[in-house]
Parts: sequence; structure tokens; C-alpha cells
Amino acid sequence: MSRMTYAEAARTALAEAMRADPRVWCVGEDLGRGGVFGQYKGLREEFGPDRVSDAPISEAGIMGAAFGAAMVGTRPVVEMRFADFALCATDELVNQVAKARFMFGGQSRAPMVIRKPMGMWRSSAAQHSQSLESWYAHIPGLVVAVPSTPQDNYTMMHAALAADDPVVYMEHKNIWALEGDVDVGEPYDWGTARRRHAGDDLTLVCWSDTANVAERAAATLAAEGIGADVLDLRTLWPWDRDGVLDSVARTGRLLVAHESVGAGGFGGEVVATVCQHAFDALRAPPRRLAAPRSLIPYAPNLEDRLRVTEDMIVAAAREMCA
Amino acid sequence: MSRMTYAEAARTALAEAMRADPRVWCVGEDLGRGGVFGQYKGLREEFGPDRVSDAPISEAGIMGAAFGAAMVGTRPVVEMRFADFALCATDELVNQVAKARFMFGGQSRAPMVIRKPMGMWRSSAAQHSQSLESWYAHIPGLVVAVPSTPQDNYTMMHAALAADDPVVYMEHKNIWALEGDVDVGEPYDWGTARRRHAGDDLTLVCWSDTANVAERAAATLAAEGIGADVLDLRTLWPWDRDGVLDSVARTGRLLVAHESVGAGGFGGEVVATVCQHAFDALRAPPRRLAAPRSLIPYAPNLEDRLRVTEDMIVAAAREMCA
Amino acid sequence: MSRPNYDRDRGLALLTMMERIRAFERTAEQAAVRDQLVLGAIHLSIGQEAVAAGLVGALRRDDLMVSTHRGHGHTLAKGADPAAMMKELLGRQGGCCGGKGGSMHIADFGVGMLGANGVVSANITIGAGAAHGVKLLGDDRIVVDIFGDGAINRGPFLEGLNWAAVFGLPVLFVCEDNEWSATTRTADMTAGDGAGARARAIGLPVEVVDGNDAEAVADVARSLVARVRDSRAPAFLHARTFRQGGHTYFDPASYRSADDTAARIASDDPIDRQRAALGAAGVADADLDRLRSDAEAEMAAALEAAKAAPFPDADQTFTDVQDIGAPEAAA
Amino acid sequence: MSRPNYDRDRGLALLTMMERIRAFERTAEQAAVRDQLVLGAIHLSIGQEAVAAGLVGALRRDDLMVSTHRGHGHTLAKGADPAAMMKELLGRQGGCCGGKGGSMHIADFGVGMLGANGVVSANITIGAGAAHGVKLLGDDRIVVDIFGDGAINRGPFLEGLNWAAVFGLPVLFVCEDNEWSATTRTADMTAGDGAGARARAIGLPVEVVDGNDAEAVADVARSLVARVRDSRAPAFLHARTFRQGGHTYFDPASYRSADDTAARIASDDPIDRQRAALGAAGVADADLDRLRSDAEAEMAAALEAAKAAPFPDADQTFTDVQDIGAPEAAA
Ligand SMILES: Cc1ncc(C[n+]2csc(CCOP(=O)(O)OP(=O)(O)O)c2C)c(N)n1
Ligand SMILES: Cc1ncc(C[n+]2csc(CCOP(=O)(O)OP(=O)(O)O)c2C)c(N)n1
Ligand SMILES: [Mg+2]
Ligand SMILES: [Mg+2]
Repeated sequence: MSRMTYAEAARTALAEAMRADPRVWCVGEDLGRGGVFGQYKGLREEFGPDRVSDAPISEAGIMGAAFGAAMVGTRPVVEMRFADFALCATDELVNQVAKARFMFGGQSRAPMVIRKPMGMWRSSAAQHSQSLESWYAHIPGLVVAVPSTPQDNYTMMHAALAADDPVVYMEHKNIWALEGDVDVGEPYDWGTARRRHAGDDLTLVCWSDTANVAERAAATLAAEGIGADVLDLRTLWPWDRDGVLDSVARTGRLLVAHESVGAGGFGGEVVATVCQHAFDALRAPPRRLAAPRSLIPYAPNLEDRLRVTEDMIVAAAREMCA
Repeated sequence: MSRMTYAEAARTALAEAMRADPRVWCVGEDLGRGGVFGQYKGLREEFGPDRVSDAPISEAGIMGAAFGAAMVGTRPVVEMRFADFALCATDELVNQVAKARFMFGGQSRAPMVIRKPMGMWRSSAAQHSQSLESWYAHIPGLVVAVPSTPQDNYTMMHAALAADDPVVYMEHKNIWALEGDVDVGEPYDWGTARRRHAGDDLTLVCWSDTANVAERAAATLAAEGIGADVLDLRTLWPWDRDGVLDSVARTGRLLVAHESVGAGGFGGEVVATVCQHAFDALRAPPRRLAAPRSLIPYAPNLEDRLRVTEDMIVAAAREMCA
Repeated sequence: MSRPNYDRDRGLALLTMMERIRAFERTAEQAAVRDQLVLGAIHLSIGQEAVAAGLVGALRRDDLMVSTHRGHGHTLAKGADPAAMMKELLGRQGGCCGGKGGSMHIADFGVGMLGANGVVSANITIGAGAAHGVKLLGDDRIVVDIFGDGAINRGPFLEGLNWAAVFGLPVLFVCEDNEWSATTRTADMTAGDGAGARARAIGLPVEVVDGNDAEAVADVARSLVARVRDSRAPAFLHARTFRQGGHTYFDPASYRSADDTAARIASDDPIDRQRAALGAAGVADADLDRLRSDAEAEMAAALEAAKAAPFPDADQTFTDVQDIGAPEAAA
Repeated sequence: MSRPNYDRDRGLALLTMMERIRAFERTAEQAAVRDQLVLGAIHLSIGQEAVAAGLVGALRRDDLMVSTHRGHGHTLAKGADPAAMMKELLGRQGGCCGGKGGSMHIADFGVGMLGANGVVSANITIGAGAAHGVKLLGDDRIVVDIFGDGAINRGPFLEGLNWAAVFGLPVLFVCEDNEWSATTRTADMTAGDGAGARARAIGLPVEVVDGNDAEAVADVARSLVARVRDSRAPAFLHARTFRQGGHTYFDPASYRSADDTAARIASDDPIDRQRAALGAAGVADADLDRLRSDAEAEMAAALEAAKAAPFPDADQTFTDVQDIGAPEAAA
């Protein structure tokens, strides 16, 4: 068990994988300096410039080139810097990386870890704050990881690096410095949620940094006698359908909370799936808490209007259990 | 009342709007020759090359340039040829067009009609068949139109051209030649569904070409005594929440059908919204029919495995009403 | 037309390959138009065969290639089996992509052909990346990265060339310039001095070649391939050719003068030119004719094999999507 | 440094604008570092002021501009009110974007400044498009489209320049080359002869200028702006300058030699150079100093005004999203 930040956890896993497998390499802007959030600090020194490669400001080039390099048998880690900039490489990710194996009839693979730091980060405004994880969950061929703790950022980074599929790996920018204990031996199965808090009154589904908010809300609720079963999905594809259905079968109530826009967001998938498959178990209408369908403003008080807070979760849970 | 194809209907509306407003112009590859599906046939001859402009193969350039031209007061119609290629202009659409008005504090507008022909079209395979309407519904700042009939392609094209917002306008490639009556005076309000078939037993929500499939299914169901209330949403944002909720309040059953991938698709939004807001009205678990989360293959028999068919809708409706 | 020290064997090999490409495409066109068996669009490279033949003759079998929607010729030249390709066009079992890709996604990784692409220009960065992979793996293969004249107006052209030059990658970029971008004359939508000038500005060495002269393409390819292999740095070839037919097999090309096209074909068909070169070098007409009839017979057989092949097992819709979280058939 | 027929008034105007830009940014930096009032990242153009000042002096007020994340100087030079800009940086009511955009999205459509951009290179096509709009509207404005040296490696550089040249659009592209792309030396990631060579290959006329010489920038801008306005065709300016500070205000730039930076600043600061030019032309030091203190006072007042301004009304989160289907506050 060691104590690490969220950023260190992923960096540690990456360094371990790079030591073990010479095919793993990283590419992105400013990686030589350790990456814009320090996620690659020290790796250039250990692995050299070929394996921790700077890149031109050229997101389409980065994604396309990494894909080509993946098809010939290397295992690239692609750094997109901010999830927002990854939109400059959408054709490459969605039309090429995600589709190649299928459309070439299984001749090729694209084992890539595509890092897209996501989420609101104080006053970064509309082009540096987006959470588009729901988009990638909708794209066949992609795995979508949204870790929320140092432990998961360690374990899941290892799993992503070991995977032969392209993994869209979205770390939340707000928690790079979050510290936690990391058990390097903890097993991991894709598509399993982590129970962040156990309870029998309501199932609270969440992911990414919202899982941290939800865990705090669950503590408050517990003090009031409301037991929240907090399931941090950790991945949106595959996602822990069975885990969620089991929990709802027990609690009879479903609340989904996520930072990204509610309309057309993956929360709808969770609610719809539960309603389709555990309809009779539901004792109250399910609810979602998510961002309104607006853009992310700069001024802090405006930005706050888009956040899903602990208070909002507590209030919704109270109402549902009333 | 005149008889038109789906393609002619939009072309007629566009020509009328161009006659009435000199600020409207069109830009895209091969428009001078009438567009790849003939949607612009004859317009070059009438309006000249500046207003029906060819473009380099340069989707990012087309979208970015049209956006700049919109900000100074013109009203571009942007042709993306296949919705798939629009992914080459994702930054331009999502980070620029959709956000400009908000992030510049209301100083600018982007009145643009962004045409993205969508959908499966026999054996066009993974890169020429996608339906990503759900993505755009998730992006604040965008209006999303998915017309399914000549009437709607006429009326909604006019509405889109009159709008001061960017409208992602997705015509279905499979129905360019679909004929129908068009009443040029038919009124239209954004965010209202069209009732394609009336019934009291089940609400069937659909859009784009699936609405045509659903209407046929409803006729079959009616013959068996099952009344399907078929609501063709026509737009995903805004969408006719109230219309759907009213219908479900009456029928107690909800089936959503769409061609695009089910996982993370807008069908989830519809089901989730209904379950949240009309929970007590539901007499059966809601259901979705949509594509499995796989890629679109070339071989016809493989492709067919992804389609939502009339039979599937009929069978699901029967089960739900049993 | 006759050259000093003319290499007859190479000349015959070039003609053979060109005849095979043309026969493949004429056969595919028949399968599409006459037999209605090709359901998706196909883009024929008739008139452009010298580029594929000349280029690929200079490559090793383990060298790599990426190509475009108009990639039948490249793929065949790289060594793919025409029957497997024809099955792919018909969407059948045994197609080189299992019937899942079709013409626009034709690929045969076994011969180093890493895929055609349905998105114009997208393969440019992908090919650079394949070369990046080769560099990291440390072997001496090279990549040939082929695209059309229309592709030079999209961003990946800039990003891919810059990438290859910055990282010193063994990739030969080839702009196969057939003058047309679908139904638009590329020159009308392209500013400046075109592909070569742009590549030069990004620091690449550039050669321009008459792409309808198979021997000339073979010569320049040999030298550029050697240069790329030795220098481990990119180079650029601008091959000028002409698309004899429409953009797709169902495009009548009514936007250009049929007379002009006919005149171009009559005077500058790469196969006619190569036959003339071989004739001048003393090869008998009958031998040349036999090359053609052999090619036609080979491709007719490929089509028969394709027709006889069954459609893929329908569950293939759900295979090779992904390992983790693979889809299930619809509920 | 003294020039024949030296235009003292223009020289003073250039210095005044440079002093104002620098004072604005130093004040903004203080507001960020000392007062912790600027919550988002700000990118300072200290050392690059001559480009903004020289360029914009050649424009009409109704001409248009698009810029980058490092756009304070351009915006101020175009005529924006520094108090409204400072309010924007502090996210306050009365900010030029109502506090919704912040530094990276600063814009003032009233003075033709159509926006900074948080996405590198994205403004290149947008500026070309604004010029396309101007062409369609038929008036005689021009657009100046400014971007950094790092931006020339993204696709929109190619697509935007080709667009402008193909359609004959009145846009002056300006590459403000400060040698750095965030923490990476741009030269290490850029192949070939750089911005100008690439632009030339796309058919644009290109000028290169010492971007730390305000007079030289003003001269070349005058001629290029006239050329663009008259010819209704694009042109390209490569302005060489130097980013004196870090990439953002919190970047210590430890990846480069502090000594080298100090030496560059000492020998090649555009404001020092302009002061020297004016001194050589006979302007008294006291007059020059007063320009500086006036600028500092102006910007201190702007900061005070910004501090005094309230935050926006919280419902602004839901305004100016869209007319059709506008969002409501969270349920
Ligand atoms: C990004 C993108 N835009 C548009 C298209 C549609 N399209 C297919 S081929 C083609 C013309 C391509 O011209 P060129 O690159 O010269 O290749 P050629 O067809 O002449 O071989 C176009 C516009 C596409 N496939 N991808
Ligand atoms: C598409 C994109 N990629 C990366 C970034 C992150 N980023 C912001 S500024 C910058 C450096 C830009 O360099 P340059 O264009 O030279 O402008 P400068 O900062 O030097 O003014 C980078 C990489 C971004 N904003 N957008
Ligand atoms: Mg071409
Ligand atoms: Mg720079």
C-alpha cells in the first residue's frame, strides 16, 4: 500500500508498463517537459525522447500517426492535453481508430491508450472544460475509462495499457493532486463498478470526479439514516449493468449523477436500462443530476450554476427516500 | 399541395429562401454539379457560383470559413456530404460554432444550416453510414433536426434557414427519392413532434427514416387492434418532451425506435425522461429498439443485422401490449 | 520510346501488372453494372495503373502501404489475391476483409497493405504513423503512402508530412494526381503550385513524374524507395496521371468533355504506351495480347470464385469490434 | 536608428500603444499573481507588443480581426476598452464578453475584434471565413488573422490559407512567431523553412519582418493592408518576435536558459527599441516616461474598475446559448 496522488498513480503505472514492455511509448505536446499537468514527469529522463515523444501542435497528426504506429505493433499512449482539443482528431479516433479492426475484418488492432483530461477546472471556460465521455460510449470499438481515485488511476491505467483495444482514458483535471492509498496488487475487471459506499435505500450511480462528490454526499446521508449504495462505474463502456441492476433490485431507487450535460448524456442510458430491466423493482421515479444544456462560462459564480454538488445529491436523495 | 421527393422538398425551400434573402449562400464540395445527391441541382444556374459555391476537400475549412462568414452577417448553408466526413470538422462545429455566441457574451451569432446526410445506405460500410444525431443533441448551442418526410424537409429547411442558431440538419440518405405531398403553407414550431399514427395503446417515439418504418409498423399493429401513437420527434433538440409525456400519460407504454446505436443514444434520453416524469403512468417497462453497439459492415446480410425493422417494432409492441 | 539498356523483363512485369489491374477493374465494373453484385460504390483507377505498377515494383513485399478509396490497383500490385479482393467487393466470405469492408476499405495486412480509406486524406497521417512504428521497432521497412490530388487541401496533408519530416520517418508520400476531385477539377480548388511545392515547403525532397509512363514511375520509385530506405527520412513523389472514367462506376462524368477525355485516352493510355515501348523493344504483339488475355482470364476466374462464395456468417456483424465490452446481437 | 523623414507622431502612437499593452498585461499579471483575482489562465504577450501596435495602426476601425489565446495586445490595439477587458479577465459584469469568456475568448465585436480562440490554429479558417463574408457582402473591409508559430503545424493553417487564396479573399494572415509553442521550441517540431515558405507554396505573397521593430511592422503592415484591400486577395506576414515570459503567467519557463532570456530582453525589447528610436528623433526622455506612467495609470484604473464591478447575474449561465431550445436552470 502506498500513498499517491491521482496523477502519480497513473504515472507510476505507465512507468511500470514501459519498463515491462518496450512497445509502449507516449506521444503528445510538451511531454518532454513532463506534460501540461506533470503526468509524464521524469519519464523522458528514464525512457528517452523516442518513447516519451514531444509532438507538433497537431492533434490529428498525433492521433493518426499513433494509430498507424499501433497497427504495426507498437502500443502508443496518446496525450490529447485537454479533452476539448481531442475534437481536432475526431475523424482519426472515430472513423479510423475505432473502426479499423472491424472494417479490415480483424486484420488489425489498435492497442492505444488515448488520454483526454476532462472536466471543469476553475474558470477554464467553454473550450477547456468539457466532459464528452458520453460521446465515446456511443462509439462502437472504443472502451471508455473514467477513473476517479488514485487507486483506480493506477489499476485502470495498467489495464488500459494491457488492453488490445483503443481505450479512451479520461482523467479528471480537478483531481490531479487528490491523494489516496494505492494497493498495486488490487485486481481489476473491466466493466465493474466500485462500491464507494454501501447502503440499501437508494442506488447512486456516478463516475469520474462526481464519484468523489457522491461519496461525501453518502456520508452525510448515512448520518441521517439514509443508506446510499454508491456505484462508481469507472468505465462507461463496458459498464456495470448487472451491478447496477442488482443494487436497484435491493434499493428500489435510482439516482444518477454526473458532471457532463444531462441531455443526451450517459446518465440517460443508465436510467433507461434500469427502467427497461428492473422496472418492477423501482419504488420511486428514477432521477438524474447533471449539467443543464448550457455552455461552461468563465466567471466562477456562473460556472457554479452548472455543477452537481454534494448538497444537490443529498437533497435529491432525501426527496426520493421521503 | 404539390408532390415532391424528399430531396426536391429541401431544394425547393432552399431556393425560395435564397430568392428572398441574399445573405443565404451554400458551400460544399461539388455543389456546382448539384451536390453528391442532387440536393443542389439547378441552384448554381440560378444563383451563381458565389452563392452556390464549390469547396476544396476541406471539411474543417468549410465549417470554419462558413462560421467566420456567419459571424459577419451572412447565412451559410454548409454541406458536409456524408455525416461521417463532418467528423473532420468537429472542433469547428463543437468548439467554435456552438460556443461562439455564449462565450463572446452574446456579441455574435452563427446562423448556419449544417447539412449532414446520415444513415445506412446499402453497403456503404463503416465510414459512410453513421447516424450520430445523438452526439449533437448533447452539445449546448446546437439545434438538431432529423426530418423524415418531404413535407418536413420542406418546412423544416425553411425554419432552419430562418433560424439565428446553428442547426445541424441531418437528412437521411436512404429517402432522397421518397415522394410525398407538400403543403407549402404548413406551419411549424420547433420542438414539436408529428403524430404519424394515432393510437391509445402504446407510444412509439422515433425520428428520421425510422419514423417511416414505425408508421408502417403502426398500420400492421392497427390491423391487429393495437393502437400505436407514433410520434416522429423531427428534432432532437429541442425535443417534444411534453408531447411524449402527454402521449404516455394516455397509453401507459413507451417504445422508442431509432437507427443509430442504442448505447448512449438519444433513445436513452427519451426513456429516462419519461421514467422520471411519467413514472406512475407507465403500465409496462419501456423499451428501446436501436442498433447494437457494433460497426456498420459492408456485406448486405451483415448490415441487415443492425437495422431496426418493421417486424421488430411490431413484435416489441405486441409483447408490450400483451 | 525505346531506351538504352532497356530492361525487357521489368517492362513485361510492369505491363503484366497493369493489365491485371485493368482487367480486375473492368471485371469489377461488370460485376457492378451488369450483374448488380457490387452493392457499394467502387472507384476505378482505369488510366492510372502505371502508378501502382511502377511504384510497387520498387518495394519489398514486407514494405507497407496505405491507400485511398481508389485503391484496387495499389492493393493488387502489392500482392493481394484478386479472388479475395473480388470477394470483398461482393461482400462475401473469404473476402480479404471478410466482406466487412468492401472496396473502400480493402486491405491485406499479409502483403503489407494496411488499408484503403473512405476518408480523403486520413491515410496520410496514418501512413506516417506506420513509419513511426517501423522506426520504433527498428527494422528497415518503408511505407508508401498514396493519396489523390484532392487530398492535398485537407489538414492531414500538412500534419502528416510535417510529422514524417520532424521525426525522420521512412515514408514515401505519393500524390497520384488524376486532375479530378470527384466532379470538380482539383486545380480550381487548389492554390499555389500544388502538391510538390507544398511538400518542398515542408522540407521534403520532391520528384515529379509522368505517371502514365510506367517505366518512368518505376525508375523514380526505385531511386526514391532506396533514398527513403537508406536515409530513414521521408520523400515525396508527384505522379501526374488521368482518371479515364467517372468518379465512381455510376458517374457518367458529364461535367467534362467526352471528346477531350477520348482524346486523352487515345494518346496517353499507360497500357497502350507500355505496349508500344515493349513493341519497340521487340516484343511480339501476340505475346502482348497473351498478357492481356491471361489477365482477363485470371480476373474472370476471380469473379466466378467470388460469385460462388457464400455471404459471411451473419454473426460476423458482432465480431472484431473490440475485446472489452464487445457488443451482443440486438435484444 | 533614426530614419529619414521619420514620422514622429506615428512613432509616438506606436510607443503609446505598446506601453498600454504592456501596462495592461503587467496589471493583469498582478491581478492574477498578487490579488488572485484572475482565476483562469492568462497568456501574456510581453515582448511582442510591436506586432499588435504596428499591425493595427494600419487598419481601419471597421476592419476585422481574429486572434489567439495570447490576444490581449491585439484586442487593445484594435480599440477595445481596457476596463471592459480587465473586467472580462476578472469575470465581472461589464466585461467585454459579460464575464462568460475570460482571457482566452476575449472579443469586442464593436471594434471588429471577432474573438480570441482557445484552440490553436482554429481562428485561421474562421478569419478566412470572415473575409469570405466580407466578399459576399461586397464591402471593402479586410480581415487580419493572427496566429502563433506553433499554429502552422495544424491542418487549419493549410485549409485556411488555401481557402483564402482559392476564393480571393481580403485577409492578411499574420504569424506572430515568438519561437515557442508552450514549453516546446517550435523549431524542433516544425519541418522545412517555416511559416513563410508554407504560405508561399500555397500561392500567397509573403513578407518577413522584425517583429520587435514597431516601425518596421507598421511599414510592412501599411503596404500589405493596402495590397489586400486593393487586390481583394490574401497576403501573409511572418513577424519574428520573442515571448519574454512563460507560456502562462504561472509558467516559470524553467525549460530555457534564464540568462539567454535576460540577454534577449536586454538587447531586443520592442519598447526599449521604440524609445530609443524616438529618443534619436529628439523626443525627450521625460515625454517618453510620461507615456509610460499614463499607460500605467490607465491600466491601474481599469483594474480598480474591474475589482469594483460585481460578478455577473448568475442567470447569465443560461442566456445566449441559443434561441431555439434554450436551456433552463437545473431542475
Ligand atoms: C474527408 C472527405 N471528404 C469528402 C469525401 C468524398 N470524396 C470521396 S473521393 C473524393 C475525391 C477525392 O479526390 P482525390 O483525392 O483527387 O482522389 P481521386 O478520387 O481522384 O482518386 C471525395 C471528395 C471523402 N471521402 N472524405
Ligand atoms: C488544438 C490545440 N492544441 C493544444 C493547445 C494547447 N496550447 C495552448 S497555447 C499552445 C502553444 C501555442 O503556440 P503558438 O501557436 O506559437 O502561440 P503562442 O502561445 O506562442 O502565442 C498550446 C500547445 C490548444 N490550445 N489547442
Ligand atoms: Mg484526384
Ligand atoms: Mg509561439
